[in-house]
Amino acid sequence: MILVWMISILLIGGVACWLVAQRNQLACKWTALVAVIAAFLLPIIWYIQHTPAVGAGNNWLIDYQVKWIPAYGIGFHLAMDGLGFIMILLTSLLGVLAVLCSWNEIREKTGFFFFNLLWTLAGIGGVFVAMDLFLFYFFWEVMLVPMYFLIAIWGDFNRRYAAYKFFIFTQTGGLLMLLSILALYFIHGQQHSGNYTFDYFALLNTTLGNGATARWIMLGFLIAFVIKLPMVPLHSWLPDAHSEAPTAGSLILAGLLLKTGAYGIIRFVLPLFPDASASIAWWAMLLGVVGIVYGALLAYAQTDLKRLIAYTSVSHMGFVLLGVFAFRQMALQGVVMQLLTHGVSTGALFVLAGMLKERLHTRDINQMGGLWTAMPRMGALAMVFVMASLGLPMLGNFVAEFLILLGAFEVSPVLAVIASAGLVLSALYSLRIMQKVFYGQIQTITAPPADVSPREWIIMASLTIAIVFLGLYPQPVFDIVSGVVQQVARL
Amino acid sequence: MVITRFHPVHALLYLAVSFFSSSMVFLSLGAPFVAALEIIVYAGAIIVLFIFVVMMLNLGRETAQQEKEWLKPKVWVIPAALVLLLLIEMIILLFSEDKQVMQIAVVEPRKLALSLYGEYIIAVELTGFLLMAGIVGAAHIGKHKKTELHRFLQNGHTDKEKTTYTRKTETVTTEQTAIHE
Amino acid sequence: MNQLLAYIPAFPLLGFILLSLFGRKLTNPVIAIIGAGTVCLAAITTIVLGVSFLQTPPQGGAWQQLLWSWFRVGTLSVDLSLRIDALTLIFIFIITFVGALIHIYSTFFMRHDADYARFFASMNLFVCSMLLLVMADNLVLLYLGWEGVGLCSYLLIGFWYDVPSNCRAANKAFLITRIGDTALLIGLFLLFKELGSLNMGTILQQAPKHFVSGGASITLITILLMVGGMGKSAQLPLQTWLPDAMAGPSPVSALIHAATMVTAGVYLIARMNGLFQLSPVTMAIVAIVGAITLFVAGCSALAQTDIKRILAYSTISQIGYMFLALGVGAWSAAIFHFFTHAFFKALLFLAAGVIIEALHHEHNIFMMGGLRKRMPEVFLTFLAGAAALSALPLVSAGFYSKDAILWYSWSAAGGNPVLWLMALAGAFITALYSTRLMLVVFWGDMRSPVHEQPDKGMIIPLIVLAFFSVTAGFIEWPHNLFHLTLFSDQVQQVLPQTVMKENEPSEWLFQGIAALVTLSGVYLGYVLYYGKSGVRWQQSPGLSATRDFLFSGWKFDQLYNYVFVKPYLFLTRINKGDVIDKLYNAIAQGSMRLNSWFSVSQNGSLRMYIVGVLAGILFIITLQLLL
Amino acid sequence: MNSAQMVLMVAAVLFALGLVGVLTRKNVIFMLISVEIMLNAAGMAFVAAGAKWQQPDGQIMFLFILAMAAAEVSVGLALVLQIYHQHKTMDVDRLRELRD
Repeated sequence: MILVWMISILLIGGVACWLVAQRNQLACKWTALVAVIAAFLLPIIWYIQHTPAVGAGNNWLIDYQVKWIPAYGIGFHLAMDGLGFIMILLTSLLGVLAVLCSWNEIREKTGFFFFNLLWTLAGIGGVFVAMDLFLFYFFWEVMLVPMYFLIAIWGDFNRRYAAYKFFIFTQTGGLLMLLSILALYFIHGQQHSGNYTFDYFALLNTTLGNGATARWIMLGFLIAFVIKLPMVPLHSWLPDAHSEAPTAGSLILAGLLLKTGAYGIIRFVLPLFPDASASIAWWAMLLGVVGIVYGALLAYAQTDLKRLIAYTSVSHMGFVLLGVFAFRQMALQGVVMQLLTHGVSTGALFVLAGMLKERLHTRDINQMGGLWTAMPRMGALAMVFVMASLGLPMLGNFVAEFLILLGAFEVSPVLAVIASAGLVLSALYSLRIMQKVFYGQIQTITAPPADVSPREWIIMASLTIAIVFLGLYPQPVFDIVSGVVQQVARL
Repeated sequence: MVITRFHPVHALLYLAVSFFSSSMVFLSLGAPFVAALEIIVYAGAIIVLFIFVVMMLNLGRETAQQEKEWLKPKVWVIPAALVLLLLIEMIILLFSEDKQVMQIAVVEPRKLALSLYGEYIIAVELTGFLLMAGIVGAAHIGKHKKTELHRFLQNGHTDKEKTTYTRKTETVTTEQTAIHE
Repeated sequence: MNQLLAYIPAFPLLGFILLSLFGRKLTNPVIAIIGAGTVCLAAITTIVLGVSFLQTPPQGGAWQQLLWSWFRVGTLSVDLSLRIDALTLIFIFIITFVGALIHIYSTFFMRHDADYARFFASMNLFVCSMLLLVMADNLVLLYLGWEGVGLCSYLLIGFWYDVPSNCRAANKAFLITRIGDTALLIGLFLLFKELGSLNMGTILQQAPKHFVSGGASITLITILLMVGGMGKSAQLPLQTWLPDAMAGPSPVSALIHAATMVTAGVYLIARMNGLFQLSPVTMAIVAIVGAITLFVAGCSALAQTDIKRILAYSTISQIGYMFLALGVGAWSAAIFHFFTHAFFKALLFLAAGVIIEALHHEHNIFMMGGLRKRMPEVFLTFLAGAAALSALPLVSAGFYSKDAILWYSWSAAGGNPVLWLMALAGAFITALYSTRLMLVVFWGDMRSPVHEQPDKGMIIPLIVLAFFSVTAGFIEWPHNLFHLTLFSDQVQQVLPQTVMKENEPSEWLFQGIAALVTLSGVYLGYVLYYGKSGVRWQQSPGLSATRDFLFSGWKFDQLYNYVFVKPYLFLTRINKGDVIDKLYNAIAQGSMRLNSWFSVSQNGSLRMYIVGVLAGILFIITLQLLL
Repeated sequence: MNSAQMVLMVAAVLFALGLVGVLTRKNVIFMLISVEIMLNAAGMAFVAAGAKWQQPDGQIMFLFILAMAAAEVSVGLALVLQIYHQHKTMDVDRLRELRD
């Protein structure tokens, strides 16, 4: 029930924001903040109440099911396990931060903005807990459309192009997934004598083997998810969408939307098609490694700060792909960790980029420089996240990447070694951020920009604490997801 | 003859002739009700409607002159050839069918009405809607559009429009009654 | 005693946290107390621990303390747990003790700097990471410290970030060491794959059973670990970052780039001795790398004019000696050289820092001169350091450690006359450039005025370090002179004893030769530089070209620039717009083009439409007729 | 050759003539008139077919076509009026707003 509450709080909150904004802009912001904080507190309170069960890594902590359209076997089935819980937690945390960081940035159509923001969040939350494929697809679309508006309305100069690209890419994937869902639905129905259903747990029993059918259906799911992830030949929507989106949009895109792809692979592709996905595992890992290196190369070349960070996402998500298809417990734990830490660290970098843009009105790193003098606090914060992004131990990303590489190394040493070389490249682009933005002579002619404000402090401090905590004491996360990971790794 | 006239009124007269003759064809096919309707609606209402418009727009001699200029062989040869081709093909198609002798039977208006309000009731109602939409649409289009006008076209307004509007509705209503008889 | 372990890194960490959070609000004295005080506390703790370690050696030769479990996934279990044995103790003693002295020194050295707090925060973080590095009981934690010191090194080299060259140096240092780090990381993966554990104790225990001595996998592992060490310790071919790293403040050079961080590679190899011993090939490579590095870097030091770059190259060269010692299996000699080197090189850097500050940031030694009279304390301490560096017989600490290495490089089981000759040549060069440095800086005419005399607070650490530079060698004497082996007794609890060749030649002979070579180096330097300033280099074109070649560090930078940097930049530049993105854009543009073709037909001409429809009908009917 | 076929042929000819009219004339009114002819032709074809099968459906269809034609003419002529008032021309080629 708590899941329904959480999602509906966000949905209702979104509508409320829109309505309230007609009267009062400030009240609208507060409404949004209250809604996301409520949505954040709900899972935390629930966690405090059920700590032992969660910590033990039990499967399926919450299972909520009502009939929706029984004629077609569609149910309103929400369920949460350790993985889902972690992702929900990340969603709600970043949700709060997204509202906070768009507090001053959005000046027009505030109500509609927060409506879209909250609906996207609700969609993402739904994606992480929907256990009915039809419902999953529904939430998948719910998160896309508002995101499209976020980019297309509040984006930067080139926003139309970016929004179209984002939408076309993800929608293509979504439609392929819909086709696959339907194919699976009919195959399952035929196998089980007319018992047509979209329910995830029922579909798990579908026997597909490793035939051509299974492979095609699997590819339909996989393509949808790797576009979201994104995997390298399909990544090109990401830099545009990220760099054009408003700060909150980038935060959600990097922190959450990309995670839905990885989540989908772990939740659907691997359990539903174990044999078929094992047969393409090597290729997927290869593409992951290509992504790591290619993303890093491109990131180094960029001069647009947000674009640079966007390409680092491509690189980091390559690790996810590598880890998922290694089929090792260690690597999968690393993947979950990577989802969390990448969400936090890259999200933080985007927030920083947003703050810089708010102050300097540019994203071009060649026009920045020497900002440490003016903003030492922001410089220090940036240093933390830049270091996180290049995988410095003590910060969360290291644990994740270490485990992924360690797991992948057992499967394919060559790929793991190339991926490790990506770490050197990651140092290259990460240091470039510091060097170009914060080091050197200060370049602004006008008055130096102001340092971090209290509101920004709250955002950055919570992210910093999160990343340090994940870096030094990641064990709770591993415990929580251990059940899921063991199941998947056993396949 | 209809399509080659330069003067609109001439064309309309020829059109009326054409309608009358097709009405006769209907009669010979055993469809007296339809033949009657043909005369009443087509030759009556629709042509009257055209004539109203022609009169309202004051289309006369200069229009005919204009038409003469427009209707050059090089304009009509290619379409005519194409259409001729189509005609030939249609006729070939017609004659390629089986040639059974047809019984001409008179279909009474009664039978017509029965099936019209029996199995085709929904279609009749839909037609009603269509006519309704036609009326509303014509009324709306014929209205004064001072505010909605495109900014380039605003010069084209004259006082005439008011009158046009009223007459327009009138004509449509007459036509409606004609149909529903 | 176990419980004290965590305090050693915790004190500097506390300092770091306090300074980084509240640093901007605190006044300079408070910052100095926090910054230096925490390290001093750590040093005191270390000494307390050390004394009790010597008095009551723990069971199994090590103390361990488990802080918390870092992560346990599947078969991998990594704990945050600390471990102290004799080897670690030596390292943490140097780190905290020398570190504390350098911190005290820097409270005065940096007093005019606006970013006082940031400096001490970084320094404290460095000390903490370095302590974690040497106290780690598993390789992942070691890697944490390893990267942590890299980060701090980066932060401190780029401390004066408004000068672009400093930032470039910082980036270079981080990147080149990162290459080594990645090799190390891959080595860890391989180790885990083979042994299923990353705990050092387990690894060392199981390695002999699991690996065949000289086998391919162990060789690969050790080579990877060695490359990791080479990156951090600035050995050929990853040495180019260290001279540039001198862009940081002098205390940083003293602490990070002379005494502690750069010897992390030595620590790693010494710590993993069990693995390295299983692979004679790697051992030979380590020795050869060390020998070549010490020679190459020594030659480069000869040609430098920047006082800190001379010291930097000399550091590379001295670490080369340590590698050589490790490679030939003279474990304790390597650690002993690290021990003495930490004192005298820190001393030299600090003294250089004093001189540079006194002369208005003048780095060129040929713009100095005649400082003997103006700064007598600095002169005396520098003399002690330089003597130790050039290993003057009997009176300097450097002699004892370097002599041991020279001796082992011939006579240890892995030794070789060629290695010995290289080392000897290195000793000669070392003596030569030390003399050159002393003579040019302290004798001759005064070319720059002394702008201010150093503080007492800066002189005291110098004196303490000078004292140790002279006396630190006395705890371990060559076997033939005086049997006192306090140092190796302790070290050999952890490290294996050096295996000697049979029928070794007389040690006396080697000591004699070494002493002679050193003295002749000093003499040559005296002849070349006393009373004159090294203008003579420019007179002969051949010599001048050689000098330029050496000055640029054997053109390694240029080489790398052409082989790696330029192609990389080229690659990234041409692909800036992302080829794949172009592909998609091409698809998009293709459909736009198609659209525009079709939209020609969408021209609003009604008749065209009808003709289109007509043509379609005709087409279909014709088709039906024909088929 | 029977009468139904004859009628169908007449219908085809009428249709073709209407089409030629639509294609060749530039004046909107003439085009509308031509459309009427085409509609009439179509209706005639329906009636012929209905007569052939001796069913009333053909005539019913004609009725519907009739109604449709009436609606079309009324709307079409209203549009013609508007166009004439706004553009002062009846030339379809000059009314192209979608041009390129």
